[in-house]
Amino acid sequence: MSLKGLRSVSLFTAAFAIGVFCAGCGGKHARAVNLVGSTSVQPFAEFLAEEYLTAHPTENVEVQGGGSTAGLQAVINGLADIGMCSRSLTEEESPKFTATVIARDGLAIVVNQSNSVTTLTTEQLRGLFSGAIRNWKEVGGHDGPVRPITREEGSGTRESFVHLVMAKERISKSALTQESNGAVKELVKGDSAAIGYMSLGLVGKELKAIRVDDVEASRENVLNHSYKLARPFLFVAQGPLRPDAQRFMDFVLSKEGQQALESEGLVRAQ
Amino acid sequence: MRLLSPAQAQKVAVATMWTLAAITIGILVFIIGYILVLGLPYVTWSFLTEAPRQMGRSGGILPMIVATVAVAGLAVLIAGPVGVATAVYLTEYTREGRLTSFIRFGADCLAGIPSIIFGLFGFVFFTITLGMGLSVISGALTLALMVLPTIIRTAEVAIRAVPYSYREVSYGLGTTRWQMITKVVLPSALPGICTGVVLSVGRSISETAAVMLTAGSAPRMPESMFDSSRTLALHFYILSREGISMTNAYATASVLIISILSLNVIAYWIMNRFMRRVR
Amino acid sequence: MTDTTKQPKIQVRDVTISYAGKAVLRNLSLDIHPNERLAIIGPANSGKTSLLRCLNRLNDLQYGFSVTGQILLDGRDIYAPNVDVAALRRRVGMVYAVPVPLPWSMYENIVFGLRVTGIRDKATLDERVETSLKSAVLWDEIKDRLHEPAHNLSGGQQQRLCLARVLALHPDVLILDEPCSGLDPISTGKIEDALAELAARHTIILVTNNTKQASRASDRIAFFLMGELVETGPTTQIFTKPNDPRTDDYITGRFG
Amino acid sequence: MKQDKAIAFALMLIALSAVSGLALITVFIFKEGLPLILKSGAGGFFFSTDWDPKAKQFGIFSMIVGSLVVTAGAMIIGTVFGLGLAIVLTIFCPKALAAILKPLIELLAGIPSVVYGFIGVVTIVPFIRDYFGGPGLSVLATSIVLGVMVLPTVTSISIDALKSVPRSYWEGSIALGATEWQSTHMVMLKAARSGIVAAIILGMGRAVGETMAVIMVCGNTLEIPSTPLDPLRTLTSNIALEMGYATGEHREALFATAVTLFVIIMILNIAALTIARRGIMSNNR
Repeated sequence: MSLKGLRSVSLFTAAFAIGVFCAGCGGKHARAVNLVGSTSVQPFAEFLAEEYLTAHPTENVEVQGGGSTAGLQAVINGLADIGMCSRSLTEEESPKFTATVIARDGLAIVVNQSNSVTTLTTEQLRGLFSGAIRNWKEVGGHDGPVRPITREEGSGTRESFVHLVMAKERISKSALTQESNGAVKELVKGDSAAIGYMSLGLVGKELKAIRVDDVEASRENVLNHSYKLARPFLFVAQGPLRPDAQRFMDFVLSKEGQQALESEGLVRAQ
Repeated sequence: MRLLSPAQAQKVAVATMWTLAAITIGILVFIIGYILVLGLPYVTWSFLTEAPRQMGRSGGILPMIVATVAVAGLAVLIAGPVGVATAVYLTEYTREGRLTSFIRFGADCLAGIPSIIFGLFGFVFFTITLGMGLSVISGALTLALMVLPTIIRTAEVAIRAVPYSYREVSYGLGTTRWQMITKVVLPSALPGICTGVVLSVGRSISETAAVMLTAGSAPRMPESMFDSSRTLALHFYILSREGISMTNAYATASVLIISILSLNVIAYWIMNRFMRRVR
Repeated sequence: MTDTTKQPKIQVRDVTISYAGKAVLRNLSLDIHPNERLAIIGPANSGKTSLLRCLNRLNDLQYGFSVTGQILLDGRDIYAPNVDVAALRRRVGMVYAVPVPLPWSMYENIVFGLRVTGIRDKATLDERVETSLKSAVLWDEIKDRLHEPAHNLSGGQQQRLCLARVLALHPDVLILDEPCSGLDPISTGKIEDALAELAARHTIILVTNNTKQASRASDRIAFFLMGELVETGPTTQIFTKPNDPRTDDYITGRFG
Repeated sequence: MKQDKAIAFALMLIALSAVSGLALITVFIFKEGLPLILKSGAGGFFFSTDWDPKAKQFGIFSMIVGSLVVTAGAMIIGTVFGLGLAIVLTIFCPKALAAILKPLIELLAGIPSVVYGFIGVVTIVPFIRDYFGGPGLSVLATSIVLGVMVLPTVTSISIDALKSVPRSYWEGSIALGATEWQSTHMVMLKAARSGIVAAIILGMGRAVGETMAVIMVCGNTLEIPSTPLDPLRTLTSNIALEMGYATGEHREALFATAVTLFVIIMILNIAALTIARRGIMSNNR
């Protein structure tokens, strides 16, 4: 008579097993156009996707972070249709992918509003971030310690900065490491000793962008290539895109898409 | 050696203890007040029922609410039956021995493991090895494992609180052990079990590190268990850290805090009723 | 016993009961006849309750319990491996020293055992509730509030509810473990009245510390002392001229 | 009977899921992390302060030190306040007030760690930067945030320990003419000692393992902090900070960091369980 009880136990066990099994094999269902990669590109891609989906409600686009390198990896593994990359591809990488520049982003060097320094050379920047220059006095500022703020290892912004500024030098071990543009901004805003780097579009009025090698960090100067600290934002794929992914890509490169990106502070691809 | 007389020491000590307690309560009130004062004015109906726009700078948090409910709900739905079954086994089917202490040891250790390790495990096991991807189900299974010890512990306490005489009576009336458990013991222990479940929901909702690595962060409405999603806690983290919108960050945190507050109140209320009934 | 018409309801043969290797009842043999009211008396720790809890195998739950010898119910060994213990417990209904109503309504308490056996029909359940409550002399007191929590009843009423709960299952044998130990004289009287009526249909085994109750509510008495059966005999004989002086000492209150 | 055995067996299998979960976690974390530890060797991994994934240098010594330092700081704060609160709630405070305060403390445990971290960033960090100097993100800030976070753990387990002391101890001590405070620290705290130690160790486990709050307030530098105002990086923040991007050996190194964390946690867990068990035994005696 406890057969009923037994049945409910076995039913439960079976249901659980089936659940786990389904969960195991359910990974590959018909899915959206998948973008994976740089957290710097991510917000812009999300914004583009949003614009795109409002205009084309039947389409489906999904954006994930993970970092530039992870994005490339995801493309290789077929987990992503498009990889988002916030740096130039390395010599090793570039033959494997087809990369499309969707926009360019200036890398602004930011300090606290109260900091009197207005211009720095690339060498001075390198010194400030490597720990060779420890006092603002040495670069014409106030007498006080320098606190460089960097991004986390693997971030596209960091990799671009290292590539464009640091050459072979290492970023100082005592540099504060923050995991987002917003966090860097918050720190520099409150700390007169701080120096950091971030996307030009995100600087805002609360921080001071430094002139680098006597060129102002502005959108025009990025567009005309006179401001050297700039990086491409890439959409990366392998082989031909799926039709729906291609449609999204076309939108991004269209006038509408480019204007949307400019409204968010980026510099158009051409 | 004696600076103060015992009576003076008593006064000083009591005053110190009360100060410490007051500061602690002050911190709690400050944290909750801070978030609610800055966030609550922005929690509007449309904020709760709209999708975010411009990465969350405007719009609402509906997809995050759905994702949070889905991940936390599914986690408890999985951990609940497993946890209760474990508690039933420990209390009704075995005598204290090597096996029970082994199982308890496992649960206690599991309870102490930090969420980041659960996250890493969920990431390699559910997301990659089992191929579930960054998804609601990966997140839910990871959280299920995380809250399992809480459910086992509370269910065990609740089941043990059911008087032994109930079991004798049930046996005396000709029930099998299983009938006795399902018809007498579990119904009587239900409020206690519910308390554990409610607290586990609260813990799942506030978890960030483990969810970030397993459920992903796509700020979209999850349409199936295999979609990536962004929970409220993670949304708050991203909004505030990326400096996208502080008002929306505070509003999101307010929603989180209020949910957790209500869950705690519910758990406390159920527990009180339970205690009164069991006496 | 060769005479099948007069086969005892329960035969206890050379039974020794021990907990954790310590014997609490030794080499007991005792026959219990159909429809008789047997009272088991004796001081504390004499093994009365242990025997009772063997009769419906409730002792199985006890860690370290063991029993040797045989207990036959209608000629069948209740400890045989293929015995359905749950069915046995329905046939041998037990009432405990402390009334334990389950935390439900009075009605639910009574139909619980029936529901478990798969009886769902409302009319049948209602009918069983009524007859069993009547047998337990409780029907008139609670018939209008059957769906109130059983905990609302007084102690005496709770105990009769527990009796009714057992009766609803139509047991052959009723075993009662000091059912009136916590009750006032009026409630006790009501339970004794109920038992007198029930003897027509059931075999009743009553463990009691109260010799007066034993004299009122039994046909035959078994006197246990320190894990041994001292003697059995018809109630009147035990109370007037017991064979063993120890029985006499106990009944007249010289010890225990 | 046969069905009962089948149910018992099924339940046993389910009951083993917690243990299997633990085993699975152990296996996967070690499988991913151990190879790199073996390759780098103890000297190159545990005792090197050189963490530079690009250059394939994976030394986590500064993070081990960082984790231990902030845990110690957190425990000082968490123990002082948590124990104080536990004493107030069990001994000095009227029952009605305790009935309100205890759930409030439990609420403190329910607040998401990201909220703690955030509040730390917007209040404690600027305060330290403005009044004590340094970047604000520091050992001190992290210890304070973690201290508040472990407080509910320390409090509620200490309350249980204090409550399990037989009432007669307290009454006996008062009857001998001791003041309430003397009875508290000479009798109650001594009798509840092992439970309180277990509470502190479990609190340590939480502090060592906390991630999201720490990542926001610790500064994540790669140097060993030399003053309380210096920033630092913990084992957990190292994992969470870089996991999103890591591939290959870098990822293995992060898992190896997790292995280190896991071992520390397990040692703390087992210590707490053993001490708590011993405490229960001595109280029962």
